This record gives sequence, C-alpha cells and structure tokens, in this order.
Amino acid sequence: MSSRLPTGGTRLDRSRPVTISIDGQDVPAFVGDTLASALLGSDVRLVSAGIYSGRPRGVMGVGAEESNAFVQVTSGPGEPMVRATELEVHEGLSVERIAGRGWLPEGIDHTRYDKVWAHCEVLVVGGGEAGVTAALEAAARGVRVVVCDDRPALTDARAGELVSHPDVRVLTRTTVVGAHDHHHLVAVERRTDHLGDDAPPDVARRRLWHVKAAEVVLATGTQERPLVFPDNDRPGVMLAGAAATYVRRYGVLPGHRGVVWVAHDDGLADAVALADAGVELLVVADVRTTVTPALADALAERGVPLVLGAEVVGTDGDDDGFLYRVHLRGPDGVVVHDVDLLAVSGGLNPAVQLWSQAGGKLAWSTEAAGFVPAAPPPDAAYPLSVVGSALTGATGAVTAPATFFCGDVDDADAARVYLDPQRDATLADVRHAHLAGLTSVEHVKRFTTIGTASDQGRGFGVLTVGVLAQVLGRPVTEVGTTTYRPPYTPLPFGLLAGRDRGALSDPVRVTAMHDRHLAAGVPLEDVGQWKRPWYFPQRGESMHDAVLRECRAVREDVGMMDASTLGKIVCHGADVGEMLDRVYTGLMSSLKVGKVRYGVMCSPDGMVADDGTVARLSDDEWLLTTTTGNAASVLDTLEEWQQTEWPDLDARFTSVTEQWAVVALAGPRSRDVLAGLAPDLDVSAEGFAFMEWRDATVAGLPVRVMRISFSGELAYELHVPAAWGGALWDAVASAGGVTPYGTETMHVLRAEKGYPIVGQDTDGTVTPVDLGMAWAISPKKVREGRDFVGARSLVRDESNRPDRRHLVGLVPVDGSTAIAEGSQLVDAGADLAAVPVPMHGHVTSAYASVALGTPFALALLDGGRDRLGEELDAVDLRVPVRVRVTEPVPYDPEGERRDG
Amino acid sequence: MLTLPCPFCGPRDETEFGYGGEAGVAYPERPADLDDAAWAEYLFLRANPRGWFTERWVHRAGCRQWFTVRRHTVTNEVVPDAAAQEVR
Amino acid sequence: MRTSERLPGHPDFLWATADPKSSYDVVVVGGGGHGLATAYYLAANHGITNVAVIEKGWLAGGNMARNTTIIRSNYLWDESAGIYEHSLGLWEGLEEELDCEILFSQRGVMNVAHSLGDVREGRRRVNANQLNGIDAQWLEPDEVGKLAPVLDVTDRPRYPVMGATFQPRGGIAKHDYVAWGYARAAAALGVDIIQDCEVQGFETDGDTVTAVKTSRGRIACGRLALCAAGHSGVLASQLGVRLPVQSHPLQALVSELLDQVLDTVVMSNAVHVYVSQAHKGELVMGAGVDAHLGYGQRGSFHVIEEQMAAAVELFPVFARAHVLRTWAGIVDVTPDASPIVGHLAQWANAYVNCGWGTGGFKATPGIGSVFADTVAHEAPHRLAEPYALDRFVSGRLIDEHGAAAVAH
Amino acid sequence: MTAEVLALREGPLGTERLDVSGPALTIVDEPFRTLVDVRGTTTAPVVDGAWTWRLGPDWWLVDAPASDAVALESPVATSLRSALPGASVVDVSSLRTVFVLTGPDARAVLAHGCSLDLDPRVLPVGACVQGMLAQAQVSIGRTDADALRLHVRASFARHLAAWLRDASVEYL
Repeated sequence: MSSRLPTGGTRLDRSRPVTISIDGQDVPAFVGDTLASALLGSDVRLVSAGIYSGRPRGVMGVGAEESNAFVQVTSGPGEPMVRATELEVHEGLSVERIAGRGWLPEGIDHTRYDKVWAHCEVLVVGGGEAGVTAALEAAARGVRVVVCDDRPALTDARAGELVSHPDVRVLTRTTVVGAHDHHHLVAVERRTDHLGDDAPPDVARRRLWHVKAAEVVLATGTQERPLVFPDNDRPGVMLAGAAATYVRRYGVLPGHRGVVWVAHDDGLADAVALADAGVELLVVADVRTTVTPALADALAERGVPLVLGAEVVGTDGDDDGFLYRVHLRGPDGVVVHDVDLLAVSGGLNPAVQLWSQAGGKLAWSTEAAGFVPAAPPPDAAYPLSVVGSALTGATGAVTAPATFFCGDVDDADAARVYLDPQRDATLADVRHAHLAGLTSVEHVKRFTTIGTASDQGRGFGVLTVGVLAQVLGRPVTEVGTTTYRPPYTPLPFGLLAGRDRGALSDPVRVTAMHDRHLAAGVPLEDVGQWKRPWYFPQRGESMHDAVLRECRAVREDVGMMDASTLGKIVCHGADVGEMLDRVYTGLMSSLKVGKVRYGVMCSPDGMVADDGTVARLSDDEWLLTTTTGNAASVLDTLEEWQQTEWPDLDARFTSVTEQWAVVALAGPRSRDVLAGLAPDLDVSAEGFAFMEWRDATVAGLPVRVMRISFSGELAYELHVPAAWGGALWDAVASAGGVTPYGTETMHVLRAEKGYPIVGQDTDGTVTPVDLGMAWAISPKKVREGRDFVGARSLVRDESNRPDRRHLVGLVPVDGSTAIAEGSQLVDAGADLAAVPVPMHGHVTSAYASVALGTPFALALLDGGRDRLGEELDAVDLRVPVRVRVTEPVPYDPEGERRDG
Repeated sequence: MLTLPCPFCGPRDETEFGYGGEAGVAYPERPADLDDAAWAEYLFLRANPRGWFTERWVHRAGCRQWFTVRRHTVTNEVVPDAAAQEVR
Repeated sequence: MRTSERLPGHPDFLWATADPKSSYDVVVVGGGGHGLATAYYLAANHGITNVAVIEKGWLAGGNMARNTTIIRSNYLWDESAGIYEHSLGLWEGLEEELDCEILFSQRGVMNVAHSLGDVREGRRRVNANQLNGIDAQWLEPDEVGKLAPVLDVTDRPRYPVMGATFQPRGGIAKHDYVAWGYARAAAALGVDIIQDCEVQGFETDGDTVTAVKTSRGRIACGRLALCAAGHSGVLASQLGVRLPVQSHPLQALVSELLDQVLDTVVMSNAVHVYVSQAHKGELVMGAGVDAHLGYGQRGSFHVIEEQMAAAVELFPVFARAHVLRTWAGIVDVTPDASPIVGHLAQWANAYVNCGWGTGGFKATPGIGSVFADTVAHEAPHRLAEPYALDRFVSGRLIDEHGAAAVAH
Repeated sequence: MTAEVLALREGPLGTERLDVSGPALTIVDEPFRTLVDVRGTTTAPVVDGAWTWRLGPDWWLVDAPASDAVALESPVATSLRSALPGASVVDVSSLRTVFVLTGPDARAVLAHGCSLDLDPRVLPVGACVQGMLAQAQVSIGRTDADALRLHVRASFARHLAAWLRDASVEYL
C-alpha cells in the first residue's frame, strides 16, 4: 500500500517519475523526493539496523538531525554512510541498507571535486524567513552578501528579489559545515548529486566553498529533538515535525494510524497538520499539563483527543520489530493503542553548532528546554549574530525532566531507551557510566559513545545532557554541553582534497630543458618539487652501467648536466659584502669583481644550513647560488636578517632561480668544448682561472660562464637567461661527444671528491668543523672577533668535543663489496645479536666508483678524523661489510685535475 | 584559517605567511661576550604565553615584509602591534 | 545487514572523584596520561600512595583525548630508542598490569618513503633500531602493498612509494581505556584524583616548593611533579622558570565507521599524513602541527585539507570516506623535538616532564614509570638523564626532528 | 556562457619583466605606468605600453613589451638601472611566466584556487596582488575590467597551466 498522497508535495515534480532501488528492490519516486520520502511513500520502513543489536531502524527525521537512516549508495561512484533524509533521488539511484557501518568502494573515485573562495561583507547562513530578511537588509546597504541554504531552493516569497540582486550570491544545496577563526566559513555545495547520470560531465559534483566574511549572520533555525522511552527506536517512531514535513513537502503520509506525543506547541501544530493530511490520530499526548488553548481547540475541532500530563512508556513491535503498539500513560493510567506511527517531539534545539564552533557560548534556557546562544565569540573584530528561531528554539516548551529524560524507567527497560540509536547506546549505558564513577559529560560521552556517530548528537545530545543531569541529581546547567566541532555534517575526503590529486597534488617544477629530457626518455628523480634527470641510459643499459659510463665520461672526457635547479639569488647594495660576511662562515666582502667563492651558512646553533657559491658581479651586485632544496629558505633567511636585525645595511635580494638556466660542463675536455662554442672567450688556464666568471657569447647566446667544479674536474657552469636554456642545451649537446649525465652521476663525482651534500651528509646536527671544513670559516673574522651567524655556538665545548661525528671516507676492506647508504657503523666483528650493539656513526653516501676502482662511502663517524685506517663494520639490514676509514677525499686529494 | 593584517597588503590568509615566533628577541650585540647560558637563552628560550602574545610573521607569498602583531593564543584575536606598524 | 562486534566494555568501577586534602607527599599537576601513569607507578613501584593528581578540567581530557594513539619505539637516537622501547615493553604487559582492557593492538607501524632521501634516512633508522634490539624492518614497495593493499604502490601518485620502515610490534591502543585504566589502578592504590582543580600559583620556601594554590584551595606538597604538556611553560613560569617549549595546535580527525580496509598504521613524513583504522572501523588521521602557537585546541582548516589531499593521494579509496569530526590538541615542542624530564631548574623538590611534542601518548607507560622513579629517588632515572633541561645550555641536543616531522 | 570567456596565454618570451626595488622609489601617476625616483628628480623611462605593478612597499614589477635584444639583461633593465641609481633592477623576464586571462569569468576561474579577493572594487585596473594560486606563488594584476595578468615563476608555469585548464572547464 503506497502512502503517497494523490496530490501535494511542494518539492515534488510529479511529472517526472523515477525508479530507485534499495537492496535490489525497485521503489518508485518523483524528482524532488529524498530517499527517505521515497521509501516512506512506498511504505518501505526498514532503512538500516543497529550496529551491534541489529534492531530494525527506519526514518526518524527529515534533515540533518536524522540519526537512524544511513545507507550505502552503490550507484555512480558510490558512497558510504549517506543520510537518507538528505539524499535526493534520481533515476537509477541504488542504495543498500547498512548497520551503522559503511564500506569504501574499490578503485579510484573519478568524481570532480571543486573548491571556490568567496569574499563578502555579510554571510547569512540559512535562507528561511529570518535569513532572507537579514540578507536583504545587508544587500540594501550595498555590500556583498552570500546566503547559504541546504535546501534545493529558497521558499521565501522574497527569494527572487534576493537571487537577482547583483551583489548577492545565493548558494542552495549548500551546507555551512565549519565556522573557523576570523570568519573563515567552510560550506559544501551538492551540485549534481541529484542529477544522477544526467549530470553534465564537466560540472564538479561537489564544491567546497571557503567564504571569508566580514560579518556572519546565523539564521540556522532549529533542529527537532525526540522524546525518549523504552523501545523508542522502532521503525514507525518519528519526529512529529518531520512527519508533518513529509506530508507538506513530499506528499507522503508517514503513517496511517498514529499517536502524537509532544512537549511544546509546535508539536501540537504538527499534530493538527497530520490530522488534516489524513492520518488517523488516536490520541495526541502532551507532557505538559497546560497548552495553548487555540491548539487544543484545533485538535478538538478535528475530533482528535488530547491528553495532558501524559507520556509514552513503551512500544511493541511486530515480528519484524516495526512499531505496532504504543503504551501511553495518562492521568487515567496506561492505555495501549494500535498504531503504525508514533510521532514525538521533545522540542526544537536552536541550531547552535556554528555559533559554538566560532567560540560563542551556550546557555541552558528553561524556556526552550535547550541550549541557546549566549555570550558571543570573544573576537569583536568578526561580528557574529543569530536571528530567528536559532535564537530561541521551540515555543511554549516547558521543562519536565522526569518525563523528558526518562527518569523513572527501570534498569531492564533502560537498556532499550536509545540515546544514540546509530551507536546502539542507551540510558542503561549512561547509568553504568555513572555507577563507574564518571561525572563529566565528556567522560560519559566517551564511556557510552553517545553523540559520536554521524549525527554528532544533533538529535539526542540535549536529551543526553538532561538524562545525565537527572542521573547525577544535578541541574542541567552544571552538567553543561559538549563542544561542537567541525564539520557540522560529514565531508568526503575527496572533496577536501579538491584538485590537489595526482599530478596536481603538489606542483611539478621543471627546468627550461625539461622537454629535451622528456624527449630523451630520461628517468626523472623527484628532488623536492623538481623533476630532474636521474641518469641518461642508452638502449638496454642498466642504471648501474649508465652511471659508471657517465662518470667515466666526466673523469676522462667531458659531460654535461642540467644544473638549472640550483637556487640563485642576486644581491644589490653597498653593504652586501658586509651582510654576506655575517651570514656565511667565510669572508665574502674581500671578494674581487670577477671572482667566485665557496660559502657555508650555519644556523644560529652552529649547524650547517646550506652551502653554495658567491660571485661578485660588480661593486654592488652579487650572485649567490644555493642548494636546490634550500633556494627558498636561504632567501627567506637573508631577508629576515636584513629586515629584522640589520635594516641599516643596504642590501636587497631577488631570487633569480628560474631566470637562469644552467648547463654544467665538466671533464678534462670541457675547455675544448667551451672554446669551440665560444670562440671569443679566452679559456686558457691563465685567462680564465678557477673560481672566476666571465660574460661571453656561447653558441651565439648570451651566457655567464663560471669556472666552478662540483666534480673535481675542469668544469664550467654556463648560465643563460632561461628563455634560451633549451637552445644552449642543444648547442652543447651537439658540440660533439659531450655525454649528458644526471643527478646520480653528479652525486658520485662529488662524493669521490668528498664534497658533502647538505641534507644528505648533514642532518642538522653537523657543524662545518665536523665536515672537515674548518677552512671555510674565515680565520680573519675569527681573529678580529667578527661575529657571523652560528659563530657563538661553534665555540661551545659541546661543538668541540673530540668525539663529535666527523665526515670520513670508507672503503670496503675487500675492495669490492658495496656499502649501503644508511648503514650503521659498529666495531669490526661485533656480535650483531648482542643488542644493543654500540654504534659509532652511519653511512651518509655510498656509490660504486669507476675512478677509484672500488665502492666507497662517506660517513659521519664519532671522532672520525682520529680513526683513519681503523676497520669497522658497516651494517645494513643486519649484514656487516668490513670497511676501512679513510680521508673523505678519496679521489684526487691534491686537486690536480681541476685545471684540466 | 587565520587572517593576518599585512601592513602593506592588508588582511590576508595565513597560508600566505611564514611564522616567526616571538617578536622582540634581538640578536645579541656581541654574542662572543655571552656565556653559554645566556647564549642558550637567545637561541632557545621564547615566551609561550596562554593569552596575548607579540609575534612576528612574514608575508612570504606577498610583499615579503616582516611585521609584528599581537595575537591571543587562545581566542586567536589579532591586533596590529602599534609599536611595529611603521609602514615604510 | 551485517552487525558489528561491540568493543569490550569498561570495568564496573573506574575511580572515585576525590576532594583535595590539605597535604600530599607528591602533588602531580596534570591528570593526563603522563600524570596518571606517574601517580600509578609512584604508588605501585615505590609505595608512595599519599599522592594527588590535580587536573584543571576533566581527567585525560587534554592531549590524551585528542591523539591518534599510535605506539612505536623506532626512534633514531639511542636515548630516544631507550625511553620509547622501555615504554613499548610496558605497553606489552599493560593490560595485565592494570587488569583492564586497553585494546592494545600490535598491528605494526610503517613509515613510507617517497624519495631517495627518505629511503636513505629510513634505512639509517632501521639499522639503528635493529642494532638497538628494536624490531624494525625495511620493506620494499611490493611488501608495503601486501601489508596495506589499499595503499597505492604503483607509480601513479605524485610521489610514488619507494619503500617503508616497519615496526611489527608498533600499533595502537584505545586512549580512554588507557587513561581510565591508570586512573582506576592508581585510585585503587590510594591516589586522590581531583578534577576541576586549576593551579593558580605556588608557595615556596627557599629552594623548595611548599604548596600548590588551586581553584579548590591550598594543597601542601612534599614534592611537585609537573605533567602538564602544553601548559607546562605557563606553570613553570609561575615558579620563575623559563622552559624552551612552544605550544602548538596539532589537529586530528576521524571518519565514520567503515569496514576494515587497513590493518596496519601508515605514516608518511614526505606526504604528511598518518592513518590507522581503529577498532570500531573509523579512520583516525593526523598531520603536522600548525605553525603558530596556540592554546585554543583548534587549528586551521587548510592543514586538514592538505592532509586529506595527502591521504587520497596515498589511498585512492579514501576519497569517498567522510570526515566526521576534527579537533586539535596542544603539543609542547622543544627545540630538538625531544622531551624535558628531570629537576625543574633550581627547585629542589620540583620535577618537570614535558616537551613530548607528538610523542606523548606512546611514551605514557615508559615515562610514567621513569618519571615516578625520578621523583621517588629524587634523582633522574637512567633513561631520563639525557633529557635534562641543561642540555640546551651545553648544546648536547637529541635531535629527533627527522622522527617528528610527522611523528606519532 | 560563451567559448570566449577565458583566454590563456602562456610563454616565457614576448614580454620583459623586471624586478625593481629600492627605498628611493615611488609611483606617482595613476595608471601606474611610470616609476619615479622619490626625490622627484628622475623619471624612469619605462617604455610605452608597460605596466608597473607594485608588489611591496618598495618593490615593483615592470611588465614591458618585448625587445629583440639577445643579451644577458634586457635593454629596459639597463636603462632603468641607469635612471634609478640606488635601485635594484633585476631582469626577471625568464623567471616570471605571464598568463593573461580575459573574459567575464576570468576572476571566477582563479577563485577556484586562490583566496585573494579579486573583485574590481578591491582590485581596480592597475592594481596588483600577490598570493597563492593552486599551491604556486603568483602575482595578479588587473589590466582591464575583464582582464587579469598573472605572473608565476617559470618552473611552476606548466603546473599552473594544467591547473587552469582543469579549473576553467566549466566556463569554456
């Protein structure tokens, strides 16, 4: 028997019937229905079950207050734990019933999720009468207004005026879920969920709104709350306001024969509406002993008996557990009624969640028998106000704790008084918590899990506080409420990720030569956000072989690499030299124009923070390079010191990392290659010495050439404005026999020379001295007592303990076994089973070396500089490799190769 | 998301800023003259009040200026720091 | 419809809320996990039962109620491995010790590597752990995929999985059960648990703290033990001590209940998320701390969004899960990301235990026993010695930043 | 909506961009097309058709039409540098990639990934803001009622282009 009325239903489009299914059973519906209204309209009363008890559960409410009816959507992309009262139907919607717990569909969710930022002077949450009034008033002031409402359309007569106003943005199907500091409000707009397969493919299904508002007005209305009694969870027990709403909005009779039990005037009005719609009301009961006469009269006119001072003391279920009898205790004793509907209403809770989230205080109102907004959030710079019924709750409510909060139910019955049906938590659980010694509402919530389910206690929360007050024998005001936390309604992870998925999840940074690398099919390494060529394999070549070949080319011939990711900072000003003296350990102010110097930066606690080169371009222009990873932080550091400590220094810094593409050209034949490309440049050892730079025309392009080496070989860095980076790469590549190499070979070559990589051979606990770079600390500055960042820390006793970890080299004693990065160093022959095994250091870098003819490693070793020649075991995954400690510069320690 | 008052750019989202912790911790005039304890105080000791706090931010994604605000560490109320509001 | 198993219930009786007496041998300030565990071990291990735990709000309502319950001991440095492994050992016997359920589940904790640098650091840590006798393993991507089939180990993600460290003995426990278990056991041994009792100041005599002034009156103390996490700095300042501690919001969230898809704990420092699926089925997740100081127990929403993006990138099936509730704790962070344990500066009878940053929950039994020992013997326990306050003067730091980038 | 609502133009070449900073500089004229030494003595010869965007209290971005010069530094930079002694003038033509967004929905597209308020009442023609867009640092200037000029560091340009394509799909 269908309970769909032949006419009516303000949301329905009866010209558009659709078919949906639940657990494979087809259910007819109309566009405009929710799943809940469609199921009620077809007398499908079972929607879900208790998570532990398996007790049948039906639809209880009509909106976000719903605490029972959650389903798994299985059509479209699928979605777990969807509230039936807010799920709009569409042709083909398919759902499955679940017992309090959903599942994650397999596979990638290809849904388009979207975000938008909006700015306004006034945000109005809620588009009912009070909200529309507030919005129109604001709009009349000529300011930007955003109105959010979670329904499909505004129903207020003035909605058209509002929507057409040029400075008003009305967002429907939009729920404001978070009120964060400084009036940052987060809302979710459901854009195509109701369209099913008709949804345009390009339109994002859901959109997360970030609204920044100068002022927020909450017109969020109220949420109906139930009354509690034994077996209050049966399908057929509904909220009275919800029952009336199903009639009005969806043309659905929520039952045919019913009892209404309420505690406030709005509930009586709902009873009148149900009677008018054709529900046979056997009796309307009110917990109060007096009610507004007009409402009593209205019921009397309809022949509906009204019993005052009454309460439901239990229900009976049929074989399926569905409601079929109500036990109502009135002044004349308990009467049993055969029904299929019990509509209850304990009052209307002001929807104070956003108020509370924003820091507003709540106070118990006896009048509303609920928590109402009290003191506003402390931050007066961000005004927050409440209008309409969200301020006051229900009308004509009275406090009647004994009935409200089920005080006199015996313990056996208390186990069937559900205070959180979704979690199957009951009055008995609250009593148990009390007996266990708990007195705080927060403890009781955790003990019983009440209020932790999908509805977050919206329906039952106030009742739970009342129940607890009763159990504790304390006033409600002393028990207090729990804190409301965002989000107001659950948000999909995917929506929060928005576009930040896959390739867009973190920016991919590329150099000017990137297309060349892609065309060459080069494996790329993630270096921070950058994609860098890792190695350049020839056909069929392994990484190992490719790297050995590339290394050999640089050591014996000539190679090239894309070094564009190096951080670059140009410094202008009369005091740059002084500034650099203060932030580098070395002396920079003495650097002559045309020269380049290596530099180390420390943090104030004396640990190595970065290294790079400093080139003096003119009297007042300098170019710094930084490691790829620290480009941003070095600029930040320079600006911070200059702005906050040394504003008197004339120094300005501009990042030019992407302005310059850089080709590193390295190897004994690099001079010849450069000479061929730059016929006008004097490349002789005398004319262009190590650690100098020249501006030159290279392959017809404007290039700044620096004679710098990160491999120990004769080498140049060619810096070109990045617009010509590709052209320069092509020119060098076609210069004849130049082998391209990647980051792996670069690492091998620098390690062979003992050049540490900040962040690999250091970890924030290593000083320049530990690295064997005492030479990078200017003796002149030390002699003259000139400070630099980190200097004071370097003279602490701790910084000079002889057993600090020093950078050393390692080679396998057998000359062939590879050493693994991350190995820990232990005594040679140590019993690895006799834990703890004392550790003396660890391997920071390790490679095969074609130049050395042996694998080798760099390591940080306790007191390492005094242990040269000592044998240790380098242990990786419990496998020891016997190693000998060496100087950290295994290759060309005299530096004879840098001039070619 | 906090909104911070950049003295040059105006109020902007927290995501554009870098945090600089307590304001007014000056680099010592002559670090070499400090004993280890005094130096450690400069390096590591910062106020951590539950309440009003004067702190530094840098508008990293904007004008790159450092500035100072007073913020309440419980309520997150923010007011520009009068002493530090010399917009150049 | 498939129903679920109920979690084990709580004991019939937990603890009786006490009113303060005028004097105690030891007053523990802070009724979180550390304070309760300290009180319990003072009574259980050292026979000191005239102890009060005073808590300004409700018991275990601070970080204990707000953390993501990850337990592991695979820290890099020997000092850290020492205290956390001691703690893990106690976790393994805790249900028996406290005689109640704590839902301790040793489902393993993996920390995923996404770059060559992550791999290097991960291997370094595994090797250090193994040599310290800690059950650490290195997993290749296919092994990661077997342990966590919903984790995408293909090359699709922006930062593909290149391996992981794994500690099989790591896992999770149920935080309320743990705190209440300690409270119950301590109360049973005579400890007074006093809630809604806020410290307003201290009385001192020479180098001795003689009493705690509270919102519920003066409480004389023989010894004072501060276990107030993010509020430690505020308390210490009332005794004229400055602590190198900064208090930051740390956010976390849970999803709705879902059928089990993840049987281990997964952390990613590089992609900045950590997640487990708790006993009832909810995904419990967190990310990094908010940059600014904050005592408001809330953080900024963009941190949650970034964390969700990371989660969906690593676990594509999570896209359809829902964030049910978010919250924040107040973590107290030191300059070297290691805790401060020991004497409170010049005070002869005052001790401090703070600065655990994101490591506090997993340390609970370990530091409870070690701190109780320190207070009982009026000298630092062997495992607490490295964590003395004076390390910031000497510079002998225990830098666990690598471990704590996204610890837990 | 028409197919013309949004136009993207990307390219490292075609215009010149200069980063100009220094305490001695200010802007005097309304269209913000001239930089003047604050002492009022020297007007920088910013070429016709250039935009000068103010990025900070003493920091400007000069956005000038292209020259054909093949040089380490653009000729505009060289002339500005000599005209503005004491200023820091840095050629960032290759550093900053330009995206031009035109059409009535240009602002709406950016709002999908940018928390900046780009309302013309807040950002009038000639004004510029810097902030984050799709995890990249950008500056956005308004050149016309329906036209925005967006600068991003070149290494992020492809990422941003991909993002813009995705974010604008509902508008095209």
